[in-house]
Amino acid sequence: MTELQTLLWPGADFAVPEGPVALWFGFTLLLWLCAGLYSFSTINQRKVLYWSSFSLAMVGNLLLLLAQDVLGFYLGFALMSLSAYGLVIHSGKGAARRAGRLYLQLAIFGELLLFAALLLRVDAADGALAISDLQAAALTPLTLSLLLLGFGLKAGFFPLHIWLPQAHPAAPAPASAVLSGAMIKAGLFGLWQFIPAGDGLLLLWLPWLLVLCFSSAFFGALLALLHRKTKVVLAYSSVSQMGYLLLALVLYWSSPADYQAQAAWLLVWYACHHALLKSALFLAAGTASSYRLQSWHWLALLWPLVSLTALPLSSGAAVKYGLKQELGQGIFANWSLLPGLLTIGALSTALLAWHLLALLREQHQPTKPKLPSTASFSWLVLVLASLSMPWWLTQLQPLWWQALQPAGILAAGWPVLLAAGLYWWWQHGGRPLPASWQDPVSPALGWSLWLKSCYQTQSSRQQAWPPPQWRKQERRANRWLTQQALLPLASSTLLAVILLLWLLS
Amino acid sequence: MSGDFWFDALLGLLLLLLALATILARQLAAAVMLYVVFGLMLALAWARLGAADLALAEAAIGAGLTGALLFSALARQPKSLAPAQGAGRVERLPALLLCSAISAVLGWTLWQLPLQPQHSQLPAALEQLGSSGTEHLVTAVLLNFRAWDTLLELLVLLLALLGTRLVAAPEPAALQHWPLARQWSKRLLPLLVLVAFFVLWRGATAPGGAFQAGALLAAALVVLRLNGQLPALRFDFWWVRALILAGVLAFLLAGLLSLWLNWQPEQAAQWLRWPLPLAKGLILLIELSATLAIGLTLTLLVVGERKELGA
Amino acid sequence: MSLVHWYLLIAAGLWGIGCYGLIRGPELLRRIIALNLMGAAVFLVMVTLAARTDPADGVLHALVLTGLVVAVSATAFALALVARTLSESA
Amino acid sequence: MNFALAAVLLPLLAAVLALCWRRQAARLVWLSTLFSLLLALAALWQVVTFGPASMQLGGWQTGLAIRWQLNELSALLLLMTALIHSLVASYSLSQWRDAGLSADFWPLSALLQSALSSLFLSVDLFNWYVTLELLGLAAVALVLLSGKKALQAAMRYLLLSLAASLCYLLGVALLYGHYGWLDVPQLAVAISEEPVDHRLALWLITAGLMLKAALWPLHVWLPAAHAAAPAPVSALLSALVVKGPLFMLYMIWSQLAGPELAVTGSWLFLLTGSMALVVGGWSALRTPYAKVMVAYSTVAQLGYGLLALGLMLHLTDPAFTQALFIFVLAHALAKTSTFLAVGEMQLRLGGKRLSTFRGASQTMPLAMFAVAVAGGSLIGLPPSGGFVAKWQLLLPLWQHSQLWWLLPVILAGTLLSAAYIFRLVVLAFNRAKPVRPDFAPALLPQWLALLPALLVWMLAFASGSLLSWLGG
Repeated sequence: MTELQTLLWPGADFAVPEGPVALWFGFTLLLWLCAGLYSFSTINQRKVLYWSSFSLAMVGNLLLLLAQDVLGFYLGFALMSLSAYGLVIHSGKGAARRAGRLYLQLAIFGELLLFAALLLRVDAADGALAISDLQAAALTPLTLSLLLLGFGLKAGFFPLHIWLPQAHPAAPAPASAVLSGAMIKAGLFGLWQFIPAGDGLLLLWLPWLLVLCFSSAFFGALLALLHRKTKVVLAYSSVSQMGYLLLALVLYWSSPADYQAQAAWLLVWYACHHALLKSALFLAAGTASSYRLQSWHWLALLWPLVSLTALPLSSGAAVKYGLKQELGQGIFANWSLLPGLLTIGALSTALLAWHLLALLREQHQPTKPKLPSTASFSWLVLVLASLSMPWWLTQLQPLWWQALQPAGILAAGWPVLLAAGLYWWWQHGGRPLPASWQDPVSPALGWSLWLKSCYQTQSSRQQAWPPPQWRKQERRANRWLTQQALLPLASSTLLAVILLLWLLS
Repeated sequence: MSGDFWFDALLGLLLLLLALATILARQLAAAVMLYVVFGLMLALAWARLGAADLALAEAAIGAGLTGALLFSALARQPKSLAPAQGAGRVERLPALLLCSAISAVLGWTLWQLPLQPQHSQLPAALEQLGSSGTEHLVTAVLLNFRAWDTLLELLVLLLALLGTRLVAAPEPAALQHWPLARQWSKRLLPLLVLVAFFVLWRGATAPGGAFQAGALLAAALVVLRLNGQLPALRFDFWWVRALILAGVLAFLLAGLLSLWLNWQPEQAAQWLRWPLPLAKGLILLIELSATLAIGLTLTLLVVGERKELGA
Repeated sequence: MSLVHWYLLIAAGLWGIGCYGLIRGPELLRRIIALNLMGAAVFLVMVTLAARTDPADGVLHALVLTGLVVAVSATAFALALVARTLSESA
Repeated sequence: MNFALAAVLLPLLAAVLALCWRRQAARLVWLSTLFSLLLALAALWQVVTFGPASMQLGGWQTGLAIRWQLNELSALLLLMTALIHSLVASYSLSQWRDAGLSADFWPLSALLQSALSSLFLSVDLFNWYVTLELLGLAAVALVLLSGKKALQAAMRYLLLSLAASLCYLLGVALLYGHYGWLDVPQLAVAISEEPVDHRLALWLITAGLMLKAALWPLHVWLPAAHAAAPAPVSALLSALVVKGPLFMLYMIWSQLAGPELAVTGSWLFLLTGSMALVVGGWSALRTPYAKVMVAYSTVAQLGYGLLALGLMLHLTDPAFTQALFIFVLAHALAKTSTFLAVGEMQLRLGGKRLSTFRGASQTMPLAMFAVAVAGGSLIGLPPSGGFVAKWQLLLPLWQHSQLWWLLPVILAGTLLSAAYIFRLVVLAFNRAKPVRPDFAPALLPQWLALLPALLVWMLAFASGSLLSWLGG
């Protein structure tokens, strides 16, 4: 690819992806296309803003997946992050602007951290710019934490998720679909590509990351139960699922060398599975809030939920099974607590799914307009892709088949049934939650406002500096310099410069 | 000590003295007058240094035209001006020290210059003079060897006119038309125009050329206009514009013509390369149009009508 | 001391005087005259340098001629500008 | 070379025609800028494919004739000139009636383009003097287009620029007196063969050019002149006119200075560049007027050019040449965008103070976006053109490490530029009491103002080609 380097920036290199990355690229592209199709008939206002942001973000997202060098990756990542701002604020309402502000603040902050991290990585690799060359360089604590923070702010796992439950509900449904399906995955992709597996420092940090995975998984699911807006619930579900994805990544990092390829595949399968079902769910939620749900829509809505709860026959069952299997083989094999935690996680996910279903039923109004057929079509494509995942991904079939054994059915089935019972009891039998617990306001909005007040002062602080009498002198000096003494001063400076230089040289 | 030596010594000292007096004179009018005298003396010095062309040009352009411009600016100055005109007072002593230091450094550096130049473009220019289309070296340099400079210089002149029009300076105070002056200008002017074209024609072989001729022509036109013997000249008249642009246009057309004549498909084009048989004609054409353009432009610069512009 | 050296020194003196006029002013018109004096000094240097050979260097003479026209154009522009500035401030 | 020649002559012809045929002046000049953009592109293509070329005007031998050199650098600068001119011409055409721009703008700007293109091609000391004068007079006349309020600024600009030209001419006369050459490469050969004391000549030329390029401490005329001019003119002045003398400084110092003088020169450029960064940035931060702020930002940004020039002389590393000219390109594009957008906003919002821009993100989002995007390049945010230039400056500096004190200076300059850009952006995002536009903002001029800002961010994508062209 030497021509690219001379034509574009130094080190520029793009390649058609292969192996797991190709699948990643494939589902990302599918997501963007379906979201585009859905927006085509449903976005009616501020089209220029929407489509310019949409296409730029899409280009950025695809670019970062194709890039083989650091700069190309960073360009794509920055383009995607910053243009997504336009998607978040698209509606122009107060909530959207607040969410957009928070998103932009964190995105820029994340970009800065990421840029610093990438510079450090390139420096550690002696100036090599290809991503593959960075794998050999050892990590330092600073680089690792910068990478985790920079990419984590995009990936949105706990506790870096704070923008996510704000931005997703604010954006239009197809935009939320790509935000949750494709863009937050890009953060994970970055972590995967830029943190070399088997690094000594990383292995030391892995247990802590494991804690992060599970806290994210539980935190997301539990917080979701407190909210009553479907898109917020879905956003928290993404936080929770990002915990599992991070777990898959941690397992990839910790897996022995001969098992690494399989672990990488599992990570991508999980990402693909979640991307498809989550975007389908976001389209469903968006449809439910502004259109009439027809009867087949309910079927199309149910399948992603089934997949989310990892019931047998779904891709979710296969990847969850793979995760469990892998957990039993890596360095965490003798951590006896982990399978139990996974089961509790499944229970909480099932609770979330029931909660979501109840909310959707509650919100459904048969009087709204009919969904345009192109939008229905794109939604259907996503659902079908999710449904048929085990069929077109032949490598996934063994796992899928193992999950379909009686033991698997039992293991996957009882949390869902128990969750149904628990949810019914919580809603109808038990005591309702105190009102102050419902729909809690995120403290992040307050922090964002505070940050804004730091750089956008309207108070007396700005006027009080510099002190008034100093200001007067400054003005007098300016006036003297620019009005009266300019010509003599400038011409004598001209001569003085010549003279001085002659004397000094 | 020969007479020549004393003459040069005195002339040099006079130049310095006149310059100093120009700067220090209390009255601006005196300063302008002194500057005109300085210009004439400078022309004399240049004639002493073997630059007859330049002496002519300096007398016509440097002293004559600049003087006319300065006087007309003086006439336009409002009377009710505070002496300092809002300009900042400068500490005299540091400025004096700075300038004398600069002068000394410059003098010292000039003193170091070799009396026999290491290298000069003169031999090359003399060698090529035969194929330049003119016999006079200065004209050859101006209109052939470095014709691009001259074209750009005509553009500078044009720009000065455009800028002056934009400024819309106030009218000079109304002038009295003396009957005597009118008679004199009537008698003298045909002669002046004749001299101008003679200078132009002579430029092909001896000192003289478009700029000197243009300046003389401008002098004639200015005098006529000031005596009210010429109708107002306005940039808005199409023929005035055409004449002013004539120099540049003739240059460009000659250039394009020679581009076309010299065109060879596989070679890079040659800009401003006059084909040898046409060189003399082209140079004369350019000189003639340039003379008219320069004459008219300079006239407009001194006595151009400014009413049309508004503030 | 030769003719060339003498006139070169005169030119150096003229340059200094012109610079002083430019700095001191105080009137704008005088600053323009001072600029012209500086120009005269430069041209004098060039003419004197041209006189070092026999015959005099015609190339330099042509350059001076170009310079003269440029100088007079700029002076005309500056004078118009100054006249307008003064009439505005008066 | 043919394309380059046509790119110089076309605007010249357009200027003359526009003066004759004044009713069609705008369209004529606009078309000529578009065509000259194509011609400049073709010239660049020619250089990249067939290698550099040179032309003796009139076909005379070197020394007697004026020489034009077309290499990657001059072709790029030619392209930059044509590009900025076509952008500004399109902008002026699109809002000509509203802005009340005089018809005199068109021939003047065409002359400016022709003079600048000729300057970038030429390597002749005296021809440079004439083009410099042409440039200066055209610039002053263009400033005067805004009428009365520009008089003082234009007058000071003219007088100082004349003084600078005379310094330059005296330097050239001295050099000719020493060596008898006006052709720069030949003069370089002569100097290297027989070095004599040509310090004063070089300093005279340098000081004159520094004043013309508004490099600290000779920048004092710039803020008033650039702020007083109409917006399209300010864009041309800040983006292009100051770059001409900068290019000459580069040519003269890289070729004519001996090794010892180069070290002294490098110290001059390093010190003045540092001061320009800090002082210019500070003044930009303190001024209450929007256009003055942008003008001071030019003073500050030129500091980077000086630093690159100084480092190139000090460390003789070709990376700094690349940095210098990528900076020149990036600054030209970013400043065009800033001035056009700020001018457009001033026109519609009706005020020249910064406080006029309160809430502009609501009332004129496109123009404000242009300012912010171009500001990003001025700050040097990745992946803009400004970033590439700064990166190219910092990377070798980091490796050489003996001039470590420049790092905090550059950091301070970056922080200051971030501060003044954010000062404007923050005001624009203040939606509490937005200033309402006096009349409905037109979209086309705002898009045209945004275009160069987007281009400067594209520059990073083409940095590979730029580096290879400028490195050769």
